Amino acid sequence: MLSKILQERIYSLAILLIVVTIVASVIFPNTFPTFENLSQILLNLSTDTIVAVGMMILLISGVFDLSVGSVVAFAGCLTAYVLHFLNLPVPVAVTIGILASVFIGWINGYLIAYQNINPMIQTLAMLGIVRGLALLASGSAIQNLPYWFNAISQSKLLGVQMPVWYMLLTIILFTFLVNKTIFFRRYYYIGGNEKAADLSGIRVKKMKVIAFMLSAGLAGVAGVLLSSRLGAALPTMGRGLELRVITAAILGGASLSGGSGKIPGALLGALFMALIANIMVISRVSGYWQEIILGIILIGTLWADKVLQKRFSKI
Amino acid sequence: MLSKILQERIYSLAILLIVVTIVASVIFPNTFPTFENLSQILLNLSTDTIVAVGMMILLISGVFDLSVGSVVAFAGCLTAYVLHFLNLPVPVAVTIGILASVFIGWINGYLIAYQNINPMIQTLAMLGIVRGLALLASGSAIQNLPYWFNAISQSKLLGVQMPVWYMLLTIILFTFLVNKTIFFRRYYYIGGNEKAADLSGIRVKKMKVIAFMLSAGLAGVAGVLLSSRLGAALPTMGRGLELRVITAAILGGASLSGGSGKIPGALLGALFMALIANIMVISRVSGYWQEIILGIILIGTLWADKVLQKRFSKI
Amino acid sequence: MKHLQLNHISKTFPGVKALSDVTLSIHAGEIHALCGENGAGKSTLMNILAGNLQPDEGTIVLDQLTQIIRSPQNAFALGISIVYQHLSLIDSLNVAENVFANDHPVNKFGIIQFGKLYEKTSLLLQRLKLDQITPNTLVSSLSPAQKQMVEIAKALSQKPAILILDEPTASLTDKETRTLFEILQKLKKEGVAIIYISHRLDELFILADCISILKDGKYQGTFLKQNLTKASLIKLMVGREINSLKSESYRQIEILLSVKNLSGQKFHNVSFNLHRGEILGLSGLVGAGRTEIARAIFGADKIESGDVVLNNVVLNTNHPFDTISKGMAYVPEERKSLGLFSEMSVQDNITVTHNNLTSHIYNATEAAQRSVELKDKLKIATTNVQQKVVNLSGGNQQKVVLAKWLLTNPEVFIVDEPTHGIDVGAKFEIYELLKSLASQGKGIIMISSDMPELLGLCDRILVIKKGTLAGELSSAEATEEKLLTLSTY
Amino acid sequence: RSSTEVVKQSIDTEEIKTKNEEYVMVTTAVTMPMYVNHDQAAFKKWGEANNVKVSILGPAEWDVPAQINTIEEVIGTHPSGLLINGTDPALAQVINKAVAAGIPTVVYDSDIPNSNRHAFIGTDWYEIGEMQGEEMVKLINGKGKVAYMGILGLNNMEAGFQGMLDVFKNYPGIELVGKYDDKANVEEAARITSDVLSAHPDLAGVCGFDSNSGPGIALAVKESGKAGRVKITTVDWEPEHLALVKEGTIHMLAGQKRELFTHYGAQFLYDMVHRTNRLSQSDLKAGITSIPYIVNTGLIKITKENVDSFLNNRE
Ligand SMILES: Nc1ncnc2c1ncn2[C@@H]1O[C@H](COP(=O)(O)OP(=O)(O)OP(=O)(O)O)[C@@H](O)[C@H]1O
Ligand SMILES: Nc1ncnc2c1ncn2[C@@H]1O[C@H](COP(=O)(O)OP(=O)(O)OP(=O)(O)O)[C@@H](O)[C@H]1O
Ligand SMILES: [Mg+2]
Ligand SMILES: [Mg+2]
Repeated sequence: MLSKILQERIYSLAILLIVVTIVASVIFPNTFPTFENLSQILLNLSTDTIVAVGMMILLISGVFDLSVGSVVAFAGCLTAYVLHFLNLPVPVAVTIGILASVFIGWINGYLIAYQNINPMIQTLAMLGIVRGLALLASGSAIQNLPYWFNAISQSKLLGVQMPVWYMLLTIILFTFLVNKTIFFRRYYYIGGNEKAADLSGIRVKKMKVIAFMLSAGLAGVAGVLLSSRLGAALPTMGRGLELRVITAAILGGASLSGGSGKIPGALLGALFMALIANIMVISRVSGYWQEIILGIILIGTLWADKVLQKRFSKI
Repeated sequence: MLSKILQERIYSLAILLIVVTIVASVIFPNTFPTFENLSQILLNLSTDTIVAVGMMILLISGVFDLSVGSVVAFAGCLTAYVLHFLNLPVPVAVTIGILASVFIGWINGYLIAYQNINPMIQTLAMLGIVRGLALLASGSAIQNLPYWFNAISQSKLLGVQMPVWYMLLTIILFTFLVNKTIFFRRYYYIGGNEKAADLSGIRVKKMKVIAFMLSAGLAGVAGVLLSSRLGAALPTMGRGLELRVITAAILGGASLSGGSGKIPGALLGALFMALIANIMVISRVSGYWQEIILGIILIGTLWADKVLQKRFSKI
Repeated sequence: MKHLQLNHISKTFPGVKALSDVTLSIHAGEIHALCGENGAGKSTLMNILAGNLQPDEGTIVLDQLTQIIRSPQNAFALGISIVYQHLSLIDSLNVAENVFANDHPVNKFGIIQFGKLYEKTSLLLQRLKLDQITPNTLVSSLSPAQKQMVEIAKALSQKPAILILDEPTASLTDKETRTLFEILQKLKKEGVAIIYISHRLDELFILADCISILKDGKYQGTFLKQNLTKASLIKLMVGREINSLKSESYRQIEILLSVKNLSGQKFHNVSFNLHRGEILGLSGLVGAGRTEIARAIFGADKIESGDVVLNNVVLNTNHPFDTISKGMAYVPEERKSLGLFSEMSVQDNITVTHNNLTSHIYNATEAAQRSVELKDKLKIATTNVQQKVVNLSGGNQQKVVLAKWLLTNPEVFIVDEPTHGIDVGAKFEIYELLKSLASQGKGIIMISSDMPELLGLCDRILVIKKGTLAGELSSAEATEEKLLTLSTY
Repeated sequence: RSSTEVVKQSIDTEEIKTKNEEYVMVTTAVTMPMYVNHDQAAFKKWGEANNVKVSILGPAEWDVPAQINTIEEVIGTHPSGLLINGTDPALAQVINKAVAAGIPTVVYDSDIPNSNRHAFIGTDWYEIGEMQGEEMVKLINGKGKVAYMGILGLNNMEAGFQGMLDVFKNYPGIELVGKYDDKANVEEAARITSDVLSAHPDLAGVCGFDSNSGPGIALAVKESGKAGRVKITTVDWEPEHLALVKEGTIHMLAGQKRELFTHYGAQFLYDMVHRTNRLSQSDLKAGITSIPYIVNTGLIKITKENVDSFLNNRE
């Protein structure tokens, strides 16, 4: 039983998160377990998590995308540009922003799957290109965006800001899709053994392209939400997000070699890092030490995970 | 014949480099092909290349290390710290700096190979930790270092600054080792098929740890050289270097899945990117187009490479 | 070495007791055959000898000295070398570097002497009569049979005192098999102890001095070849008689599939018809291009010219998906790299194609049901269908690959070396399976290098030579000799 | 190198210069919106006004060694004048190299005192810190919890921190709750701020030191519903900053007159090249420069009172 739980990263991680939360609540009873703090934590990780879902699907099928951080900025800036300079209605602008992101995903996917260009270089190069485009679109920041656009992220439901709900929606939706639909389950086969998947009648290349489009699309959504939340579109948004997100996904059970990972893992991984950061601030760890301690905790966690697995698989 | 050349990345890349050089020399006759400019290009890529050699060996054996950029900063800052605050003699300080880096490599290697912790997260976490240590060691920057320390990189030989020579030395040395000694050949087996390598009696784990120590050590050397060249140790040195270096290595023929790559490829890959950058400086491509153009060129190159391979493999 | 003694070896894996209290003794200069059903524990026992696995109980005694073999390095040091059932070659390197993995010839400075390396390798290759490959050919460009031979060369390069071969002939054709046997006989005379695992029982009676039998991880005894008949051996292995193939034909007049002037990378203008209920054999030497023809028909490789006509409609396919949905199935030769999702469960492996074709929503309970049914139908030996496929024995893995095609209920089965590494029992089960499929009016194209099975099973046999159709023989006229002549001269 | 050589070289370079005259600006983080909209915009404008060629070069990320590499490569192309962003003291050597090559060299923004630059025009980051400190003291009338953030490890920013801390020294009522690294990233700044807010519900003020700090801090404070109550001072006056001052979330901006840096910086170079004001019959022989040695442009203090005039100026 216990060994089963430890085998599944999302369960072991979930347990760990519960433990951390309880401990933190005991030590910092009147700062940590407050509604404001917890809802704010969720709000702050909503962007990362939405992107992480797309990344998780890519990782399941054995690839990854380094350009998502730039796409976040690009989508936000392009949408803002369309709103501000072309005065198109909000829905249109948002659609344009997201479609443009999907298109970027298509380019990555096509060149990687059909022209088999190395994914690492392809998406790294795209990172630079798209960041540049974001800059060209926005010049500096684009300000005073229409009320209805800002409303997307700034309005609240049950006292919690919308991005949190969008995030949860994304998680639930894709958890369902990946567990229950044949279409998405194919990604496990592709990640498991590409050639075998092909010989079993799975159109591997097409599926990969779709995965890239999907993950870029989600990055686009995240970008729109973020700039709506900021009430401005900054070309500097989403810097270094790609590595944060990949880390979250891997923490959540994915692996660069593909075939493994579950959607909720994306949320749990991001949540874990956010909690640690939050607790460090609450316990007054100074800036210099934060990275060091976060790093040590990350490694320590994975290490403990392995050790426990060994221990209990014996039983 | 031609198809053979195109199969081997280092040859096709070498040819490409020659073409680029010729073209650039024709377009910018009195700025590009000058001795200063060319030696300057080499000097500027010396740091990356030395690190790239270590990364190449890691990639050959199927792993990679994201913490090298931070190690560069760390080694520089620690050495400077030892020189400046403990006033130890230069050789001692340099040794300390490099040994410390090797130790970091050992930690990475040990946890990845023996505790099989995910290399991505392990080295990413280490990136944060080591960057933090560099900050602690140096504050903002350590200035006016002893003359003999600066001499390491600032002195010249045949009118060319030392780091270029160290770089060439590294390349030649490791090209020889990797081609001619069983010890380093093993990394091709490990990267090609880890299980099979193990069955063939290769101590895979031990070899991996050594690879990580080696690459961290080279990053340490690069850090010392860089801070000696700057005459100062900055905690911000080597930011984003890891991705640049991995890109260079992959351009040079390595692949994330391991088993392929040749040492000279590290130099050629770095040289290619340096040439593009230099030409953009000379032709005064304004700053915010650089990334876009570099990205497009990178993708274009790899794509052309694939197309040509297909074309000629048919003949 | 004179004498190797295994005492009371036991090994348990999560869920299975692979070996229980196995005692075995092997002498220098003898060829000691080891046989047993799939999953009997043969490979496990050999992996213990080779230092890849540690026994839970029991000791290994070499010349009166108890040895603990912790790692492959230990094994080499003791003069034990092994040809693994699953290839242990590195595709990205050339033949020479694979053969002398980790013990390249070096000078006194530890510098590799590539000259020597290539000499030594080409000598070995000559010994194995592998004239068509050179020391610097990339392993990735070899056919499975050639890979197997290189694997053997690798083991020989160790100059072993104890040589273990785990189903070496599974992917070999007669030509190489003969060469191998000659070499083994020579080694035997030189006093090497040879442990030989195979599911091809005829071989054992040609080659072995004595035969030991494992059943469900238990030692069944060692017998001199003379004291055994094939029947009695099978009875010891399987625990029941196996009635030989009843070879009635289900061939109908109606043509199911016809291949017209098909040309591709490695084959040119191949034409033939496949009738309903027919089992059509493809024979030929290694590298003849049979697999390529199969892949092309199945839509996995590009067709340069020619047509594939199924039920009188021309298929224009650019992906297996099309052929599968039109009712074709392909069991690839290279089980591990092309057929299986090793890290996934038996259930996921069996249901992959089915899911891909049918509904859009995944129904876990149905998938479980279906896979359990097939597990029982094909007698796949595994604790449960959630077990990872890697943990299954070679034979059972092959059954999993077959099972996944039974779900899509195809009309044309293309099976490439379907009985590689499969025990007699299972082999006959698979023959039965193919027969019953034929009786249901399905068409079957069977690529095999095991001539007896071709002769026993097929209604017609096509011989492929250097990518062209060299001849056709009806089951009546076909004999091993005729097949060989057609495929060589 | 003896001074006479310097003279000869610079004199014969002069002929070329007035022929194809070009002024090159080299910064780091060339794509940072603040740089683009102030420094670079003014520099371009100046170029058009005097119809001389101006070029803007430098790495896209904050990467001092890369800026140095660029300068080195530019020196090889002998521009008429060099305008260098004084990002770090480590620039000293390359600046000296430029000067030795006879290229008029002006440093802007932060001074590089230990170099032979011909002139410096900019501000003292220490003063920026002081200004923020004093304003914050006023805003929270000398007591309460204060947090501050920026990019740790950057020379000018550390100077800024120091300036602020030295002010706070005299106010025992002020409690510093932490120094944080927002990595020039809005999301990061927001995350840190909201964590700090939950840790210290009674937080009085936050000081931000890079251009992404402001928007991030403001976002978190707004989302926690404490806008206006938690006092915010920060640097830069991008549109988003101004908007936030206007709405009363940010209370003071310590702005620099960046347009002046590059406008006058370029003008100095121009005057040097054209010897507009000769003080001797060869200023170089005399070893003097005919331009101001140090110019401090002073700071601008933007609060709710005067923000409109800046806003309108932009729109
Ligand atoms: N790593 C493993 N984990 C779990 N079970 C295993 C593992 N390796 C083997 N087994 C099980 O141990 C039993 C013996 O396997 P083994 O490979 O030795 O059989 P075998 O005699 O070689 O069969 P075959 O003739 O098909 O190769 C099988 O039931 C197999 O499922
Ligand atoms: N495109 C491909 N992808 C993967 N494997 C391939 C591909 N093409 C051929 N192969 C493999 O390469 C091997 C070489 O095929 P070969 O030309 O020897 O045909 P063959 O006559 O089937 O040889 P054999 O007698 O070994 O079956 C085949 O076993 C096949 O599995
Ligand atoms: Mg076996
Ligand atoms: Mg074949």
